[in-house]
Amino acid sequence: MTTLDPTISLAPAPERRHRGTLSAFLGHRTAVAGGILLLLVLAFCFLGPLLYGSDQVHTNLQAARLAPGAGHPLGTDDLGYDVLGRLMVAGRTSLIVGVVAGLIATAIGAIWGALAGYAGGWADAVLMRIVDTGVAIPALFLLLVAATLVTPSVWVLAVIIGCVSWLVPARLMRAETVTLKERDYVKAISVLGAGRLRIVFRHLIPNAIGTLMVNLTFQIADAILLVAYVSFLGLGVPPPTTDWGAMLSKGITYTYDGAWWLILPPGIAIVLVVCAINFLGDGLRDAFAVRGRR
Amino acid sequence: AGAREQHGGGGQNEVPGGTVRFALPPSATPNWILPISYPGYTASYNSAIQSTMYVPLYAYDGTSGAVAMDEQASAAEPPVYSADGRTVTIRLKPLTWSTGTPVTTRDVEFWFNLVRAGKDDWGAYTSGLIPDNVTAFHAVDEHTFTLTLDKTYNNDWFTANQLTYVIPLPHQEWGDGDADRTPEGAKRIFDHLVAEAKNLGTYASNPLWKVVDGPFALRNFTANGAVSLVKNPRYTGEDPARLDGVDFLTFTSSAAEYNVLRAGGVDYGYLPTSNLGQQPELEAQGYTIEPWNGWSITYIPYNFNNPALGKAFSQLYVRQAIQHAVDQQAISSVIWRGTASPGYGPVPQDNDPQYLSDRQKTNPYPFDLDAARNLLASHGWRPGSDGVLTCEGDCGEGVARGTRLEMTLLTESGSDETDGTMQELKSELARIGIELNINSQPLNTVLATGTTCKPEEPSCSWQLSYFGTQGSWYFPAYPSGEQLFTTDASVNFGGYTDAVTDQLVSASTQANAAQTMLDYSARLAEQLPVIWMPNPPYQVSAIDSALHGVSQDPLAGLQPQRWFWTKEVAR
Amino acid sequence: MIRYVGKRLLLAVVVVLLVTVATFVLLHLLPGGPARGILGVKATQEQIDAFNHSAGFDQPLPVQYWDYLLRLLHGDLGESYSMNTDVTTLLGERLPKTLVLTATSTLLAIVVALPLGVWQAVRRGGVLDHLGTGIAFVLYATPVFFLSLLLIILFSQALPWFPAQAAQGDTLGELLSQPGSLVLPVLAGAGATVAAFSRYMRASTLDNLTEDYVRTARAKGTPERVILWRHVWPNSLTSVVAMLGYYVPVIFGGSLVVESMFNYPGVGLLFWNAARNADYPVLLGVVLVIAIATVAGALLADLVQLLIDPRIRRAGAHDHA
Amino acid sequence: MSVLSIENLRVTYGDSPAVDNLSLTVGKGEIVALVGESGSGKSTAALAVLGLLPGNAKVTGSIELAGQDVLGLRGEALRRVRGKGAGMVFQEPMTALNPLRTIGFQLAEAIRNHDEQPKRLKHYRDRCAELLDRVGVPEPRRRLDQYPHQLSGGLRQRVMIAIALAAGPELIIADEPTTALDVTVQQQILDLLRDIREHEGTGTLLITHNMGVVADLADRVLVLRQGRVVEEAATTKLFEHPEADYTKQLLAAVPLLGTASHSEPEPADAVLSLTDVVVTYGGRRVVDSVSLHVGAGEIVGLVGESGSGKTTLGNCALGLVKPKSGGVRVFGEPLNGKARRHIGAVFQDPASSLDPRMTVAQTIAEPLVVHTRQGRRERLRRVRELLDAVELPESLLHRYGHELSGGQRQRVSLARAVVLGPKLLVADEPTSALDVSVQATVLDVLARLHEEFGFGCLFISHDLAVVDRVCDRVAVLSGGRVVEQGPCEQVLRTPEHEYTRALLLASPVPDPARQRERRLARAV
Ligand SMILES: Nc1ncnc2c1ncn2[C@@H]1O[C@H](COP(=O)(O)OP(=O)(O)OP(=O)(O)O)[C@@H](O)[C@H]1O
Ligand SMILES: Nc1ncnc2c1ncn2[C@@H]1O[C@H](COP(=O)(O)OP(=O)(O)OP(=O)(O)O)[C@@H](O)[C@H]1O
Ligand SMILES: [Mg+2]
Ligand SMILES: [Mg+2]
Repeated sequence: MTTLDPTISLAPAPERRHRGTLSAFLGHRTAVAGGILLLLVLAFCFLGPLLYGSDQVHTNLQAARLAPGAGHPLGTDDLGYDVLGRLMVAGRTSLIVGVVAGLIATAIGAIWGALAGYAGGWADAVLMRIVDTGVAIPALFLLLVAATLVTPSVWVLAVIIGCVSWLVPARLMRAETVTLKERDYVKAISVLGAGRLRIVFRHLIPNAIGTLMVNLTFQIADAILLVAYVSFLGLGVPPPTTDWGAMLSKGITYTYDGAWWLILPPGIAIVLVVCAINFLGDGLRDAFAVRGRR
Repeated sequence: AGAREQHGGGGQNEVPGGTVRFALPPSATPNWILPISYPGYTASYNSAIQSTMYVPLYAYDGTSGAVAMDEQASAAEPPVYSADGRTVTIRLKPLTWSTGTPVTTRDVEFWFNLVRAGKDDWGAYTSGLIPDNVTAFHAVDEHTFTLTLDKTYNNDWFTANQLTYVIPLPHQEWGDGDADRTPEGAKRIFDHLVAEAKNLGTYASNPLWKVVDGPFALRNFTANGAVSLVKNPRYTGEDPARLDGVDFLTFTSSAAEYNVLRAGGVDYGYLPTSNLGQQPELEAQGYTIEPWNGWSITYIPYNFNNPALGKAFSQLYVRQAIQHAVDQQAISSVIWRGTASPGYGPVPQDNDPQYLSDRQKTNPYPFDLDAARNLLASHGWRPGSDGVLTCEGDCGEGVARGTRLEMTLLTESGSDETDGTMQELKSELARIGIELNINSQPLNTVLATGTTCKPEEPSCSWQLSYFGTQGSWYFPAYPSGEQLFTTDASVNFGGYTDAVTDQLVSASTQANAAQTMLDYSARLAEQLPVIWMPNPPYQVSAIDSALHGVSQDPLAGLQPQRWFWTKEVAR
Repeated sequence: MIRYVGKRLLLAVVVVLLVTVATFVLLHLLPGGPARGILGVKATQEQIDAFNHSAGFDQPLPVQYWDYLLRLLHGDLGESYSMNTDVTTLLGERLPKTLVLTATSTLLAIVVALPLGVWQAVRRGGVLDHLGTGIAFVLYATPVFFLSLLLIILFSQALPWFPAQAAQGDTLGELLSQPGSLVLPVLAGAGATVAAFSRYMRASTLDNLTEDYVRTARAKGTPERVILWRHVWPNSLTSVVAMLGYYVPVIFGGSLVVESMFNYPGVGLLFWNAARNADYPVLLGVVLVIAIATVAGALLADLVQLLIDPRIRRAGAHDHA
Repeated sequence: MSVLSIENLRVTYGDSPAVDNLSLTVGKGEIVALVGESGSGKSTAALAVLGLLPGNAKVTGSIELAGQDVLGLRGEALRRVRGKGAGMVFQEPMTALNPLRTIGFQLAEAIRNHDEQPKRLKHYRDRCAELLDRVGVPEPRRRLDQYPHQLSGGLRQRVMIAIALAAGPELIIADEPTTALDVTVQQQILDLLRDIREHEGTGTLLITHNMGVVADLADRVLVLRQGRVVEEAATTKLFEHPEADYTKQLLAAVPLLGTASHSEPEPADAVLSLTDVVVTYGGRRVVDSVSLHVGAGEIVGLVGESGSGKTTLGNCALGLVKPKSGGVRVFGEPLNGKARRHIGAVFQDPASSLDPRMTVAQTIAEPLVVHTRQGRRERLRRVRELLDAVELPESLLHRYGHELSGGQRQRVSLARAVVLGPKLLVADEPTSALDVSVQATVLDVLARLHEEFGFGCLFISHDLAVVDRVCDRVAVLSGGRVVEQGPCEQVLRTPEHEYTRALLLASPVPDPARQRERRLARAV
C-alpha cells in the first residue's frame, strides 16, 4: 500500500478566508471611506461636545432663530439652541438608537430564524407564520401603539425599533439555516447527540455571522432612517432630547424662510451616515462573499 | 381682533359673483349636514357650513368687532324676556324655505320636539339645560312664540348659550304632519333624519338637504370632504350671498396646504406659523396675512386627584410658583411668532370688552423666576442632589415630607409650536427646581388619558395635560365656566373644587348681574385652577387681498355670504 | 401545482387572520379608547358611556373580536367613528388612489432600477458602477419627507413644471385626468425603492454572472448581449421577484408621507389619521387591506417565480416559508 | 495536421502560475488526455483555449486553434471561434445548463451563433433533434421542450456534448465530462466520445483525474503537476512504463479491484442491524425492505449507483432519517441517546464536514464537550492523541477548517468521529471527493484506526475498487433494494446478480489493455 508523501499532496489550496476577508474589505475603497466617515461622525457626536460646549438643556428664546455667525457657527433654532451643538447631541440619539435597534433586531432575528430553520416542520411553520404576520402589519402602527404605551426615551425607542425590525433578519437567518443545517458538520455533531441549542448557538449562528453582520449594517442604516421617520410623525424622543430626524422635520418647516442652517446640517448628517453605513455594509458583503471574489 | 371686517365696505369696486376656494384645516373633512349636532360630528367647520344653509334662531359672532349677536344672520328679532325672567317672547323674521313656504313658529316647535325626543343623541345636550329648561313652547302666531323657562336665568347667558342652539327646521318637508308632537313620532323622525345624515355619500343628491333657508345651498359634498356651496337664489332674508359659491378644499397636511397656497390654488387659506417669515413674499403675491383669534382660552389642568402630587397642586403657592415660571410673553412672541396672545384667566383675553376683569387683564403672576423660587423655598422645599426640589419642611396640608417636585406633562403631539412651548416650560421650570417630563401623545390619547378620576384609580396617574394646540376650550358666545371649573363640571378634568367659584359660576348663568362674570374672572385668575397658557390663534389666515367682507369670527363661524371679490375670478 | 397554490392560499388566510387578531389586541392596548377623542373635549360622561356601549366596547375582548369576524364574513368592515362613512366606502374610494400611486412608483422603480442594476453589475468596479451605487445610496438615505420637499421646491416652485399637489376629486378619472400632477408624488415614492431594487438587482446579476451556465453560453459563442438578456436576466429576476412580494408594506409606509406632502388623500393617510384618532374600524380595515396586499404580493411573487422558473413549477410542493 | 496547438502557455492568477510552460497539440481525430490532481491547472489550460479565463488571469504563450491565434482575438472574432473552433463540455451538467431555458433553446442557440444567416430559433428544430439523436438521447423531439432539471445527469451530459458538436467544431474539449456521473453512465459517455471521434473525426482534449478513464479513451496522455507537464506519452506506454516518479505514485495510488486480500471475518455480535427497513419520500420507496447487519469490528461496504438509497440507509443507521417501517437496532437496542455516544460519522464533502468557525482542536474535542465532563487539559491531551492517530502534525491544532487541505479535513473528521472510541462508524463516501493520492492516505488512516479501535463500520461508496480494498463484506444496492450481499471475495469476484456484474464491468481500470478487453466483453 502506498501513501504519497504529504508534501506533494495536491489537495485544493486552502481558501484563506479570514485574511482574505480583511484584505478584500480593505481593498474596497468606498467601504473604507464609509468606515472612516463613520468614525469621524462618531467622534463628532461623542467627543465633539467636549470641545464645543453649548447649552442643550435650557431653551433661550431671546436668541432664537439666529443665522450663523459669531458664537453660533450654524446659527440657532427656534428655541435658541445652538445648532452645531444640537447636531452633536441629536447625532448621539440617532446613532445610539440605530446601533442598539440594529443589534436587537439582528439578535432576535438570528435566534428566531435559526430556531425555525433548524427545527423545521411544525415549529418552523408556526414561527415563520408569525414572521409573515409581523411583516404584514405596518410597522408604523406597531410604533404608534408602542409609543403610546411607554414614553419613548432614547433606549426605549431603540428597543421598540429593534423589536419592530427583526423580521428581515429572521427570514434571512432561516434561509441561511436551512442550507447550513444540511452541512455535514451539523449532521456529524447532531449524530453525536448534541442538543438543539448547542447546534443553533455554536454552529448555525456563528456560521451565518457574515450574513448577519452585513444585515446588521443595513439594519442600523434603516433604523436611523426609521428614527427620522418616527420623529417626523411626532412619535420620537421627548424634548429636550432630539435626533437628526426631529431636527430635520422641524427644520423643513422653515424651508421657505431660507433657514438653511436648520435643514441642511441634519439632512446632510442623515444622508451621510446612512450612506457611510451602507457603503460599509456593501464592502462587508463583498468581503464575506467568497463567490464574488473569484 | 376681527379687524379685517368691513374691508372698505362697499367703497371698493365690487365684482359681483365669483367663487372662493376656502382651505379646511389639515385632515379635516366636513361630515355632518343635519343642523342638529350629533356626538362625534361636532367639528366647528360642520356648523360653520350648516349655518350658511340653515339660519339659526340667534347667531353670535365677532363681525361687530367683539363677540356679540349678529342680528342680520339670525332668524328672529332679539328676544324679549318677561320681568320675572321666566318667559321669553321671540318673533321670527320673514324668511322662506327654498320650496317657497315661509319659516314659521311650527318650524321652531319642530326643532324642540325633535331635540326633546332625541336628546340623548344630541351632541350639545347637557342634562338640565336646553331643552330641559324650557318647560313650555307656545305659538302665539305664525311668527311669534313664547318659551317658558324652569327658573330665572341670566338673560345674556340664556340667549347666547341656549337659544343659539335652536334652529328652525323645515317641518313641512322633514316632518310628518303632527307626528312630531308625540315623543314616539318625534323620535322616529329624529332617527330617520340622523340615519339620512349618516349617509354621507348621498348628501348632494338627497332632496332633504335641498330645503334650506340660508344664503347658500349645497351643490356638492363628497366623502373626501370636498364641499361646494352655491348661492341660494330663493333666500329672502337681509343677508344674501354676494358670491356665486364657495368651495371648501381639503388638505392632508398643513405643509401640503401651504404648497398649494403658494401656487395660488387657495383664496382663503392658512399658513403654519413657521412660515410667517414669508409674510412679505405672500403679500407680494397678493395675500393678506392675518391671525384668526379664537373665543377661547388655553391652559394646562393640574390633576388634583393625582396620588403623588395632587396635594402639592392643591397648594396655591405651588401653583403660583409654577405660573410665575411661564414666560407667556416670550412663548407668544417667539414660539408663536406673535400670533398667540398671553392668557391670564378663565375668560378670553382678546375680543372681550365685557367680561374681562382688571385682575385678569393685568396678569397677577408675571414671569418671575425669583418670585417662584422664593415661594417654594419659603414653604420648605429644598433642592436635592439633582437640583429637584424636595419637601423638607411643612409644605402645606397633605404634602408628605420627601415629596419631589417632579411631574409628567401629557401633551398633544404633532405641532412644533406645542413642542417648543413645552420645552420652554420644561426649561424654565428646571430653573426653579421643578423637573418636568414631557410625554407627547396624539390628541386622542391625551384627551382619553387626562380625564376626571379618583385618587385610587390607576387612571389617575396623569399629572398635567395639554390639549391646546388650537386652544383648549372654545366658548359659546357667553364665556361662563359651568362646564369647566365648577366642582362636578364635565370638563373639569383635574377635579378642581372651590366653593367660591361654584357660587360665582352659578350666579353668572342665573343672575342678571354683569359683575358676577368679572368676579369669576378675577377669582380664577388668582386661584389658578390650571396653568394659564398663551392662547394660540384658531389659524393664521392668508386671504386673497381682493377678497373683501371677511371677518374672522372668534367663534370659528364663517359668514361667506358677506364675502365679495374686487377682481374678476374666472372659475 | 394546484395543490401548491391551494396550500399557499390557505397559509395566506391564516396569516391574514393572525394579523386581525394581532391588530385587535394591539388596538385595545391603547389607553382610553376612542370615545373622548371622537366626541371631543365637550362630551359628557353619559355621552361617552353611550358611545362605548353602542360601539360594543363594554363587551369582553373575545366577544368583540368574534363579532368583528362575523361582520367581516358579511363583508361589513364597520363604520368610521370620525368620518361618518362606512369603511368599505372609504377604502373603495381611497384604495384605488393609493394603488395608482404605489403601483406607478413601484413600476417606475422596477423599470429604472432593474436595468440599472444589471448595467452596474456588468460594469462592476467601473466609474459608472460607483456613481450608480453612490446615487442609489444617497436616494436611499434621504428621508421621504425631505425628498418630497426638495422635489416640490425644485420642480414646482423654482421651475414651475408640475403642480405641488395631486389632482383633487373623488374619482380615479379626475385624478388621472391630470397626469402631470402625479409626477412629483410618484417620483418621491419611487426614490428609495429605486435605490433598493437596483442594489438587489446588481447583487443578483453579479451572482448569476459567475454561474457555470454563463460560461457554457460563452463557450458556444453566444454574444455577450444575448447572454446578458436571455440567460442572466431571467435568472437574476427570479431572486429579485421573491423579494418584491415582501416590499408591499415598505412601499405602503412611504406612501403615507407622500400622501401627506402632496395632498393626496389615500389609504396611507387614512390609516395614520385613524391611528391617531383611535378610529378602530378604519384602522382595522386598512390593516386588513395591507395584510391582504402583503400576502397577495408574496403569493404573486411566488406565482411569478413559478412562471419564470420551471424547476419550482414542477417541484411545486417545496415549502419555502 | 493538428487542430489545436499550444505552445509555452503560461497562466498566472495573481503571482502564482496555474499553468507553466505548457505545450500540447491535438491532431485530427486524436484523443489527448490531460491528467493530474486537483489544482494542477487542467481546467485553466482548457479555458485558455477558448479565451474563457477570468479577468485576473495573465496569459502568455500561444494557442493556435483552427488556424487562428486565440490569444490575439477579442470581441466578435473571439466569439466566432468559441463553439466553432472548439466545442466545450464541462464537468457539472446541472449547473452548466441554464435552468430556465429549454434544451431546444440552448441547443438551437449554439447553432445559430455560428450560422451565417441567423434565423429564428425554431428553424433549427430539426437540426437540434438530429443532434440529440446523434448523442443518443432517446425521444429527441420531446426533449427539446424539456428543461435541464427534467433530465438525468447522463442525459444532460449528452446534451452538453450535443451543444459542443452543434457548430461542427474540429475539436472537443471535455473538462472532466464524467466525474459527476455514475460508473455505468460514465461508461456510456466515454463510449459516445469515442464514437464521435470515430465518425466525425474530431480531435478531443480530455481532461480528467481518473486514470481509468484515461486508459479507456485516450491515445496520448500529458501528466500535469502544479501547472507543469511532468510526462507526456502514448497511453499504453504510460501505463506500462511510467517514467516520472510522480506518474508512478499517481498510478500506484489508484485502488485496483481484486488486488486486496481478505481474511475471513470473525463472527461477532451485530453493532448495527437493519431489518426490513423501508423509507419513503412522498410515496416513493427510496429504501425498500433492506436488511443489513454490521458485526462488531466488521467493515461492511454499501455500493450502488447514485440515487440507489445508500445515503438514506446510512442516515437511518444514524437516526437522521426515520424509517417508515422496519427495525434499526444499534448495539442490540433501538437508537437512543446513550447509544449515540458510541456512534461516529464521516461524510463525503470535506469542505462542509468541519465547522469553518472552529479550530481543529475544538472540532475534535466537541464530542468530548457534549458527552463528557472532562476538563480542558484532559480534552487537549485526548485531541493530541487523536491527531497523532490520524497522522496530522500538532501544528494544525489551532488552524481553522478552511486552512486545511481536503485530505487533512477528512482526517480531522475521522478523528472527531473516533474521539469517544465508537463501536460503530458510519462513513458515507468519505473519500469520493478526494484525489486518488489523497484518498489513499485517508483510507490508510481509516484502516489503522479500525485496527486500533476495532469499531464496526458501515462504509458507503460508489467506487467498487475502494470498497474492495477496505471492506470485509459488501452489499449491493439498486433502486433501494439489496440485490446481492456477501463477502467481498465472493461478490466482487464472482458476482451472481446481473447488476453487480454490470457495475463491475463499467468501472474503468487504469490499464488500457484490460479496458479494451472489457469493452469487447460489454459489446457482446
Ligand atoms: N479564478 C481564479 N483565480 C485565482 N486562482 C485560480 C482561479 N481559478 C483557478 N485558480 C487556481 O489555479 C490553479 C489551477 O486551477 P484549475 O482549476 O486549472 O485546476 P484543475 O486542474 O482543473 O483542478 P480540478 O481537478 O480541481 O478541477 C489552482 O491552484 C486554482 O486554485
Ligand atoms: N429529503 C429527500 N426528499 C425527497 N427525496 C429524497 C430525499 N433525500 C433523498 N431522496 C431521494 O431518495 C433517493 C435515494 O437517495 P440517496 O441520497 O439515499 O442516494 P445515494 O445512493 O446516496 O446517491 P448518491 O450516490 O448520489 O449519494 C434519491 O432518488 C433521492 O432523490
Ligand atoms: Mg478543473
Ligand atoms: Mg449519497
